Amino acid sequence: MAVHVEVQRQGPVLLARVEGDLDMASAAQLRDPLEAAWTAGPELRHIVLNVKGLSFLDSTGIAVILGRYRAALARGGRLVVVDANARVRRMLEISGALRLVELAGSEAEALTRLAPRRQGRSRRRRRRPSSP
Amino acid sequence: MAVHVEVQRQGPVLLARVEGDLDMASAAQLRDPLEAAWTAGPELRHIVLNVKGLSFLDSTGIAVILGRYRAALARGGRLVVVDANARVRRMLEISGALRLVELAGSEAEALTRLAPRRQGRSRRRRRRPSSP
Amino acid sequence: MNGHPCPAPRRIGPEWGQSAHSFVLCIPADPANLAFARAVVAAFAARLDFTLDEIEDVKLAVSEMVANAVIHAYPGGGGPVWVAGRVHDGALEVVVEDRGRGIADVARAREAGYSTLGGEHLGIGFSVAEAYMDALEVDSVPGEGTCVRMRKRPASGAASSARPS
Amino acid sequence: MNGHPCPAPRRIGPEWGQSAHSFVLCIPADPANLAFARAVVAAFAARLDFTLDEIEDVKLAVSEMVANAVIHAYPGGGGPVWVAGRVHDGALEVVVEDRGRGIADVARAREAGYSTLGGEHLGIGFSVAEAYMDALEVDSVPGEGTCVRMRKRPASGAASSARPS
Ligand SMILES: Nc1ncnc2c1ncn2[C@@H]1O[C@H](COP(=O)(O)OP(=O)(O)O)[C@@H](O)[C@H]1O
Ligand SMILES: Nc1ncnc2c1ncn2[C@@H]1O[C@H](COP(=O)(O)OP(=O)(O)O)[C@@H](O)[C@H]1O
Repeated sequence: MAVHVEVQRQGPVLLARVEGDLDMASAAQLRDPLEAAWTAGPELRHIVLNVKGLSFLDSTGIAVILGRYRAALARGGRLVVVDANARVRRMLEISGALRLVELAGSEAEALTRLAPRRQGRSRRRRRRPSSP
Repeated sequence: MAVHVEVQRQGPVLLARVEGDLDMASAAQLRDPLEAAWTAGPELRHIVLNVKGLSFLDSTGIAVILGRYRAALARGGRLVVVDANARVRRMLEISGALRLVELAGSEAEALTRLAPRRQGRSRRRRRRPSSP
Repeated sequence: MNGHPCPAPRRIGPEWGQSAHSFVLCIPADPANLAFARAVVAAFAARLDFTLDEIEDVKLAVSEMVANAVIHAYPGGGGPVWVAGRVHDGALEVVVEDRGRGIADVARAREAGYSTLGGEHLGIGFSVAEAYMDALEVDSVPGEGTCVRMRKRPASGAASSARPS
Repeated sequence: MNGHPCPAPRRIGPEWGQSAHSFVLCIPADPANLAFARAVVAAFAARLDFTLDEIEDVKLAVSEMVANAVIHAYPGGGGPVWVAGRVHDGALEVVVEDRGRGIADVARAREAGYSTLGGEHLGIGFSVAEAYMDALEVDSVPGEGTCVRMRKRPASGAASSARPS
C-alpha cells in the first residue's frame, strides 16, 4: 500500500531506489524525499531512479517521474530509470515518458553513462589553465 | 479458492493429505474422494488426515471431518488429524471435534499409533490356530 | 434475485460514509463468493495494525456469516449479501447483512450446536464467529433479513495508516 | 457525503445480479481506497483464467478510473465510488461509477494529454486504462456522474472455475 524510498547523493547524481506500490496515495512518498534532496544539493544535476522494487506504477507515478525529469533538465541534467521490468517499461512507453527519460540495466551502467560528460568537463576545466 | 486432496490406502488406514482453503464451496472436494475411497475399501477402518497444507478451515470443513470420524467409528475405527497448526487446533477445539478426533505430530506417529491394535489382533488371529 | 441486484442495504446506515476508511460490498449469496468475501475483508483489514493471525480470525468470522446467508437466508435460492467494513475508534467493524427470511429466535440460533438444518450442519457458525471476534451482535427480523455486526480491535492497540475521522 | 453513503448505483443495472459471479463495491472517493479497490478487483478476477500479468492490467485500469473519481468527480471533496465486476461471456466486465460532476466533452477527455487540471496531471488516465483493457466505454452526464465500463478477456480464452449463467 505504500512506497519506500532510499536516496543517495553521488557527486552530481541523485541516486534513488524506490520500492512498493506507487499510486496517487503514495506519490508524495517518492516526490517529497526526491525534492528535498534536490533542493538540499545544488551540485545535483542528474537523477538515477532504480525501480527494481516497484510493484505497481500508475499514471500518477509517471507524473512524479516526469516532474523529476523536468527538475534535472532545468539543471542541464538527465534522468535515468534503472532496472525497469516489462510493465514499468510499457507504462513509460504509453505515457510518452520514454521519449524523455533514459533506461539502463543497472545502476553502474547508469552512473558510467552519466560520468564521462562530468569527467570530460572537469578534465577540460582542469587542463585549461595549463594549456594556453 | 479450492482444495486439493491426495488419498492412499495403507492396510486398514485411509491416509489423506489435504491442501488449500476448505470452506462451504470446496467441502465436497474433500468429502467426495474420501467417501469414494471409503466405500471402495471395505478393509478400511481408520482415517489419517494430514492437514499440513490447509490454509483455511471453517465450520463446514469441521463438519466434513466429523462426518469422516463417524464413518470410521461405524467400522470401529478412529480418525487422526496430523500436523494441525494452531489455527486448525483451535477450530477443532471450539467446535468440540477435539473430544472425538485425535491429533498426531506426523503421519508416522499416527500410523504407529493405529498399528499396534491391528498387529496385535492379526498376531493373535494368526497364533490362535496353533495354540489350542 | 429480482429488481436491482444490489439496492442499498437496510441496516448499514449513513454513519458508514463518515470516514474514508469504509466499504460496502454486495455479492450474490453463492458459495462461489465466499473466498472472495474473505479476500475483500482481508484487504480492507490491512489498513489496521492487525497481525496476520488476527486477519485470519476476521476472514473466518466473515466467511461463517456469509456462509449462513448463503445456506439459510434464501430458501428459494439466491439473493444479495452485503459485507460492509469500517474503521471505527481504532477497531474494525464488519457487518454482514441479507434480506432473507430472518431468524425467529436469535438467542437460540446463537447457541452452539443449534441448527435448523440437519445433515452435516453443526450449528456452530455463530459461536465460531463470536470466538474469533471481540463482539458480535445479531439483528434479525423474520421475513425481512438478518444483520450481523462484528467488531475486532488489533491486539497491538493502534491503528496504523488509518486515521478515522 | 450526505444521506446513505452507498445508495444503489445508477448505471449498474439488474443484469449484474443474474450470475453468481458478480459484485458491487462502494467506497468513499479517497486515495486511501485505491490500493483496496485494486485488491478487490484482483481477488474477483482470480475466478477467470487470467495470467498474473493480465490481472495487473485490470488492477491498473481500475486504479486509474477510481483515481479519476477521487481527483475529478467531487470538487467539493468526498462522495461514493462504485466498482462493480461480473463475468460475462467468459470475459471480465468492470464498471467504475461516481455521482460526481460528470464530463462535458467525453471525446476530448479521452484524448491522451488532455486534462482539466494543471500541475503534474498528465491527462493520460483514460488512455492508460484503454491500453490495458480490451474495451472501455465512458457514459457521463454533467452534474450527474460518470460511469466507465471496461472489458477484458483472458488471452487463454477459457473461463476457469467461473460458470456464468
Ligand atoms: N442469515 C441467516 N438467515 C436466516 N437464518 C439464519 C441465518 N444465519 C443463521 N440462521 C439460523 O441460525 C441457525 C444457527 O446458525 P449457525 O450457528 O451458523 O449454525 P448452522 O449454520 O450450522 O445451522 C441456523 O441453523 C439458521 O436457522
Ligand atoms: N470521474 C470523473 N469525473 C469528472 N471528470 C472526469 C472524471 N474522469 C475524468 N474526468 C475528466 O477527464 C479528464 C481526462 O482524464 P484523464 O485522461 O484520466 O487525465 P487526468 O486524470 O490526468 O486529468 C480529466 O482532466 C477530467 O476533466
